[in-house]
Amino acid sequence: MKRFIALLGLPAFLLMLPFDAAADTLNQADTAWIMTSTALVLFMCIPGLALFYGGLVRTKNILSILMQCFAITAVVSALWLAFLYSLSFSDGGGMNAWIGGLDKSFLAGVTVDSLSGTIPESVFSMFQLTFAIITPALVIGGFAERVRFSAVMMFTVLWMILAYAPLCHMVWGGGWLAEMGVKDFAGGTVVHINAGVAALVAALMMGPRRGFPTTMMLPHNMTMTFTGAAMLWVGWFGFNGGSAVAANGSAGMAILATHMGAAAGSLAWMAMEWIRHGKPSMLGIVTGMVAGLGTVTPASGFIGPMGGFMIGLIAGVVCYWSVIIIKQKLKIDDSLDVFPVHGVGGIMGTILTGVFAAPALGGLGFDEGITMIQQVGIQTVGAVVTIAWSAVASYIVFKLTDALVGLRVDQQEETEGLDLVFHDERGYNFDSGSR
Amino acid sequence: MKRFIALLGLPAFLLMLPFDAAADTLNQADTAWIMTSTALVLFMCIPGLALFYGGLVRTKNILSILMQCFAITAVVSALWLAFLYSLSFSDGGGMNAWIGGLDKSFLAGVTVDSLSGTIPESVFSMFQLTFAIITPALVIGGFAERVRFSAVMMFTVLWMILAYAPLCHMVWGGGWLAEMGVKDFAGGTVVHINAGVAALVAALMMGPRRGFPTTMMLPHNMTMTFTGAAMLWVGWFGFNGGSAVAANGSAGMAILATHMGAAAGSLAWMAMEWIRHGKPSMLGIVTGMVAGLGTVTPASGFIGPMGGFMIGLIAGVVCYWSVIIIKQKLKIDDSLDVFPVHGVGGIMGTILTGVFAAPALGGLGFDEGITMIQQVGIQTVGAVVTIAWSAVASYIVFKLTDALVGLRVDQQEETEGLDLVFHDERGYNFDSGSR
Amino acid sequence: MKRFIALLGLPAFLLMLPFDAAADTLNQADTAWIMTSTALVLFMCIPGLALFYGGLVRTKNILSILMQCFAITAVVSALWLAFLYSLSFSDGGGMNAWIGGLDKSFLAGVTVDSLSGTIPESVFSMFQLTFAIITPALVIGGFAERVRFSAVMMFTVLWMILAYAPLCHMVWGGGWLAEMGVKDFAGGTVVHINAGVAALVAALMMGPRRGFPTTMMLPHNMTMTFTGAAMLWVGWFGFNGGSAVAANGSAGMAILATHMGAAAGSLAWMAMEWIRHGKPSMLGIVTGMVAGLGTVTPASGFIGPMGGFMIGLIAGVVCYWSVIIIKQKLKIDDSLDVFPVHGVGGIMGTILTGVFAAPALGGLGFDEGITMIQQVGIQTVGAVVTIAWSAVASYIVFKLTDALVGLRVDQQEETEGLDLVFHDERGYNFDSGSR
Amino acid sequence: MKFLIAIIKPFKLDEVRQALSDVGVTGVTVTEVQGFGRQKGHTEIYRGAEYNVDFLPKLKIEVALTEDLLDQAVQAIQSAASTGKIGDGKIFVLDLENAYRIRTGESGNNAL
Amino acid sequence: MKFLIAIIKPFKLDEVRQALSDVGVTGVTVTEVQGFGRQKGHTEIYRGAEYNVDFLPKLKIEVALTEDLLDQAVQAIQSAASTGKIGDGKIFVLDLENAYRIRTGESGNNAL
Amino acid sequence: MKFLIAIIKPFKLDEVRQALSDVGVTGVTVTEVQGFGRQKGHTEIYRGAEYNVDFLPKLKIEVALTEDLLDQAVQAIQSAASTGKIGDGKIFVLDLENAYRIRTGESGNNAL
Ligand SMILES: Nc1ncnc2c1ncn2[C@@H]1O[C@H](COP(=O)(O)OP(=O)(O)O)[C@@H](O)[C@H]1O
Ligand SMILES: Nc1ncnc2c1ncn2[C@@H]1O[C@H](COP(=O)(O)OP(=O)(O)O)[C@@H](O)[C@H]1O
Ligand SMILES: Nc1ncnc2c1ncn2[C@@H]1O[C@H](COP(=O)(O)OP(=O)(O)O)[C@@H](O)[C@H]1O
Repeated sequence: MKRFIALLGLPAFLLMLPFDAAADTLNQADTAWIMTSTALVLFMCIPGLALFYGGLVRTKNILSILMQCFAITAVVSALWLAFLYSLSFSDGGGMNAWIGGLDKSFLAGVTVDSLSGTIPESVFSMFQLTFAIITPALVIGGFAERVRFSAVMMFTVLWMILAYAPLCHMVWGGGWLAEMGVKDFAGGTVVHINAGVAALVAALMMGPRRGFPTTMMLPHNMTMTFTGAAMLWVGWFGFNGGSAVAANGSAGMAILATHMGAAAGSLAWMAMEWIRHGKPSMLGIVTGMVAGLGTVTPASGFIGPMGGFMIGLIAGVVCYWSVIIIKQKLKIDDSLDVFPVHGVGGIMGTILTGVFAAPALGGLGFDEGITMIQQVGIQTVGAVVTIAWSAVASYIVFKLTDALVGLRVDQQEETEGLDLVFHDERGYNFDSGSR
Repeated sequence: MKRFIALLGLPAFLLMLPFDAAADTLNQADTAWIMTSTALVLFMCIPGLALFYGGLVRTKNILSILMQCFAITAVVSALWLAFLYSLSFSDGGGMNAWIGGLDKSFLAGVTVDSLSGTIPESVFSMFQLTFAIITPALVIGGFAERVRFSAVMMFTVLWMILAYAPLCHMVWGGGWLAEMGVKDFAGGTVVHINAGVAALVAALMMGPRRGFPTTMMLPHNMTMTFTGAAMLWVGWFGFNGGSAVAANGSAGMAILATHMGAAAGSLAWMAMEWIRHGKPSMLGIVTGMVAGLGTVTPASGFIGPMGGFMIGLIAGVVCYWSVIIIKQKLKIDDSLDVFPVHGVGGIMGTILTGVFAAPALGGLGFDEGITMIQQVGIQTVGAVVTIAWSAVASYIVFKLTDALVGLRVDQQEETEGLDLVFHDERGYNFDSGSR
Repeated sequence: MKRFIALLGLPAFLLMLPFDAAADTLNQADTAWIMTSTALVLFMCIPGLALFYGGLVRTKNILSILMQCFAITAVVSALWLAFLYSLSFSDGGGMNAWIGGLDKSFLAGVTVDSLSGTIPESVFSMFQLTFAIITPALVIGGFAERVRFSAVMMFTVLWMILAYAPLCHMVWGGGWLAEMGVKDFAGGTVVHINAGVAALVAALMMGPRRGFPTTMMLPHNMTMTFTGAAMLWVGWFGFNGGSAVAANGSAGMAILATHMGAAAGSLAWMAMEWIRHGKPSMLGIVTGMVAGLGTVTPASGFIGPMGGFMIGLIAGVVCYWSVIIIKQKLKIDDSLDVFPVHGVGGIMGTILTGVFAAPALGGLGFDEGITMIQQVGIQTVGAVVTIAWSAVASYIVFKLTDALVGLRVDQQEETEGLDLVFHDERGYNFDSGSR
Repeated sequence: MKFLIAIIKPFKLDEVRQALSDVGVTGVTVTEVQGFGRQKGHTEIYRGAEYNVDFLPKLKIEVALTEDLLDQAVQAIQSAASTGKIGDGKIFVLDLENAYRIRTGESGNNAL
Repeated sequence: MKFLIAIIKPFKLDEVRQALSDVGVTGVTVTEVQGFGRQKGHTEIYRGAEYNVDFLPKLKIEVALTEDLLDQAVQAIQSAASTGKIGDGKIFVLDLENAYRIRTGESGNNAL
Repeated sequence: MKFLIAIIKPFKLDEVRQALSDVGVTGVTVTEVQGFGRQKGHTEIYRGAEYNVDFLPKLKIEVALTEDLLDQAVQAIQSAASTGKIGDGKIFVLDLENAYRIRTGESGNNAL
């Protein structure tokens, strides 16, 4: 949920529509906080996620990751300006249950004075854009080290239209999932399940990296991954805290619950490794953190700090096993484990939102007349619909992309590395100093 | 323009003077946002710009770049405290058209209660300081890999007095360019043209690096450059958004337009490389982003998102060609391309501000009674004056510096690298782990 | 001092207690700023401090530093949730002079509506948590490159209970030091002296690294240290500026004074090296910055910008000599110089707060009826008590830890490096790209 | 005894090591090197300029072995490292006068 | 003249250099290498998976010296580099036909 | 055939490669090494302490060539790498018994 619902006691989906903002007045403090949150969420993607992912690939592919994150940022911004914001957040007329309209194409009507709730619509649109940026960027982890650069560009355009915009509208833009009462505070469905499923579909369609699973493909720079991970943790305060779209107790509590989810996810994964391998690893603890954060995201505005902590613990344990099952058991080469971490985390989090929102568990409660069981049911529908929609849309997108520009590099290109093949550059020239 | 002009309907330059603040009352939301923006702009310089530049030099000179950015931060802060804030923003009496006075030396009168507009003067002064810091730091790209460290220190002191303070006062401190109606929201003239021209003057006076242009001088660490670039993008939200000096629709729109400028600059440069070289590079896309950002800066508070996007596209294409002309054609070794990116971008942006401010192009309009043609004329005067002033001031500063401490290293020092020669340190000791 | 005292004219310690918040109303701007500050302070620890410290160790131990900082973040968060917040900030009943109670265990009563002063208690608690996180993380510099990972975990739990919570309560939670009038705006005692002394105790108890002082142990990555240092500078705006717990002139002035302290510390250390070694180093200037920041911290909310600058100058010179005395003269292997920088800086800063708060020196003045001499006396008591408490508590903690899990690695493990020994990982696999 | 220096394509390391171990060679030492030869390098883009980078990352494998293993070892490297494309590398054979195992002080064939 | 190639454990470098200089060797050249041999490597964890990394960081020391120094030099390395544990490394001795000092053009023993 | 090992100052690489190619040598292999010799290293500052770092970054160039090219090649390296300052480096000449081209299996002079 992107707007603070307690304010007027109206159903959440009504409050989410920017065009209902006529009666609102500007709240400068909310504005200041959402501008800050916008910076934090952009920071999560570039450099945050880019570094987190980048450190995990081999040296020869490092720039491909950074470049893809950066180019996605630029391309999604252009699409947002052109029609994506409109498709996501404007009134879709007869199609409104599924998708918005084109009235706000080229951000028509987004003026210096127009408001969305208590904040300028420019700020609302910009804040939402940062979510639209990071979602396809999450997906690239699924096909890392073997994808063609032009395929990533093509995928981004098609997928934002077919997968992101509809789901975003359904959940946050006043579509049917919102009407049905699905609670997704900051992106369990739209962002995490959506990205996780797309990555899994891509991994299955493209096949494993050459040498997988026998060849070791160790992270080339764990310090880079650490840096990105830490940026993700901090930036997530804007991701979840900003999703209150206000600077108030709701935002504050979302940050606190989010933080506890991250801490608990880290500790749970660390414990799993300590028990099973005898040693905890750096990659393990940061992966647990991401699992905790992804999982707590849909719930973050509806729960208390203990709820956040419990969700984080569950996330750390379940995502740990999910990685092992997907990669070691099923031998699916979702290169950077996007599905087991974000997909599984998003699914769990969306459903657990229905549990930990219960006042008995420190949560903020359910809508009038809804029981925990009912809410869990609604949440499950939300998760299942998102999985199905994302799977189908992603399949279509990758098929189209493969037909149009080709998805995967050939063997020799894969051996040489994507940096030289697609960008004529290498990440590091440390020895250049001697020349 | 550093203060929000629509508020009282007064000419911008009046509102920019901190001493007119008598009647204002504290706005805490504005204060929160400008403190945040201050952090973001400092973050742009250290570590942002330092990493962006640092990744581009050879290993043996990496610390020289980081050290120069850091030392500039410290030195400019001390100067600001001593007299630079006063020269830039206090009343210059008879000289007020050109330069401020010394009344506010040692930040006299900047107390816990004094206001500048709606924010504490401490916050205003600190925010402005971050702009004063990043400007000379931009210049060092022009003479990278061959300058003496003491020369950088000397240059910083002299140049801040002769180039930065007067231009800042003329444009933002109530000087004659402000009175004439030059619109520079966040630093097209004071920061970007000023820095770009100084870098060009330095490059011409010091001559090319040894081996230029035949020897390859590849960036030693593109991941560092990426990280810095991403920090610049995010930090620029504070640079331009903070220049509204308020948390409101003006700030929000500035951020949105800025973001679109960055995205468009990235895409334009990427397209140029894809067409001309067959492949887009990481360095290309981030350079396009910086070009877009530098160019949109003066306009950012006067335009809409489409205006920002158009400016970014123009910036990406023109700066791409500018780099090629300056470096490959004219063989001027402006090491990190400061002039073709920031100088050319700043000039274009300052002039295009007069164009895209037009309501017909989604802009916020001109002052009462001013036409687009007139505004373009005024803007051109602003750009030309800045170029001329900066060129002359920089020439004097570098001549003086050369005479006093020597600008350039000798051949053997250049071969050995500035890190060992001036700092007795090396950037990396990866193998030290084995010992 | 963590809450803005001028507001009601009440003694500071009363205002610091969250349970006195009944009459307060929510200030959204303050809330926005403290949420921002919270992000900034967490950012100081991960990635900031982790990178700053990490760059200074040898390659084989880099992950141990990053991992320790990260795990400390998670563990302290869990403790905070469980009882540490309560021990630090709730009413301790009969023990209230020394320690808080357990009423707020599991953040009981921290609801979406509960306030602490003008901000949600969730935000207050979260902001304070970031201070609790960074303090033990500072300590690890004292025993870097030779400590067992399980010992760090054990130390964190015990030390937070025995050292951090009591001191935090005494100074900020309404304990006797607060009542006595000790002024510590943002952590000279609780954070810096406390961490510095603990590091010294650890270094003495564990003995030097193998090869110290004859073997060179050069920083493996100065660019990482630079990046962390710059993040610390920027993040400190949240550390000190946030400690006003308001978005107002007090916060603004704290930031300005803090910034000047950092600049002056940098310049002072640079000058010392330039004079004594003939060259200034990168490591030197950033160390001076940290010294300046640590020292100005307790004073930052009570002084003016000139006061900040003077404190920074003193810090740069004194900490420079402290490092030499501790490490070269006394041959104590406080690996990353935590005591001479943070400990000595914290002691100086705590005492100098009593000096530079004087209106004659640009400060904000003393409490009614207190002279400078008296305040210096009170401050000295505060510093001495903190040193003593921390030394005793740390000694007990390390003795216990040694008995329970062992503090130090054996010779062969030290040679191999902590990354492989405790985490089965290496920081860099640059050559993995070729495979 | 012989001292064998092979320059190979980096991604062939595992196969070469396996092949050597199959013929009875237990120890090898590997170094990252840059090769210049017939195989041409690549182009790098730098802000509108194009540079030719003509070194290529290769691995150098050094093996000390007894004379009787020489032919099989050469053969093993040859077939494991070959892709049939230019730049596959070289094998150089030098004479080795003596060898010592540091741990034990053994010398000659026993030290290998 | 002889050309001596020693593979040692990295942390022994300073001791070996000292020992060599004590017997009169003034110049050495050192390279970071990866060693495969009897000494086993280590395990690395990667998200629930465990990998065996079987190369070990070693240093290669190359020394050109006159024949009369050979035995002492071998002896010096031997004792300075030894820890008695597996993986201490090897010393290989090759014949060196000639040597030149680039700066002066001197050749033979004078060039060392 | 001969196997030539040259230690040079890193910034001389391009000149040396050019000179070798001028005399007909087409392939070389280059390694980054650390040299210890007469040339002294540098000082590093670390928080008030000064350390002497006595290794220097050098490049090692390895060339396999036919006997008839030996003198010219030595000559070429000598003059291209020389600055006349201490630390210019060395050239070592070893005998090369055989060489193989991996791609084709050719051996002897044809393999170079
Ligand atoms: N004469 C030589 N001396 C030393 N190394 C050589 C020589 N010739 C080739 N090499 C090494 O072998 C590698 C492969 O040689 P190249 O000529 O590219 O292909 P090929 O081995 O297929 O003929 C080179 O990159 C270089 O490292
Ligand atoms: N036959 C060989 N040829 C080249 N290098 C070798 C050979 N055998 C061992 N080495 C090198 O020596 C190192 C130590 O050898 P290893 O078998 O582990 O222990 P030890 O020397 O104690 O027998 C290896 O890591 C490898 O670098
Ligand atoms: N005896 C030797 N064996 C192996 N390498 C040597 C030897 N002597 C010198 N070197 C290498 O040659 C480099 C230059 O030698 P140095 O004594 O500094 O100067 P010069 O070659 O001018 O006498 C050294 O850094 C080292 O790498």
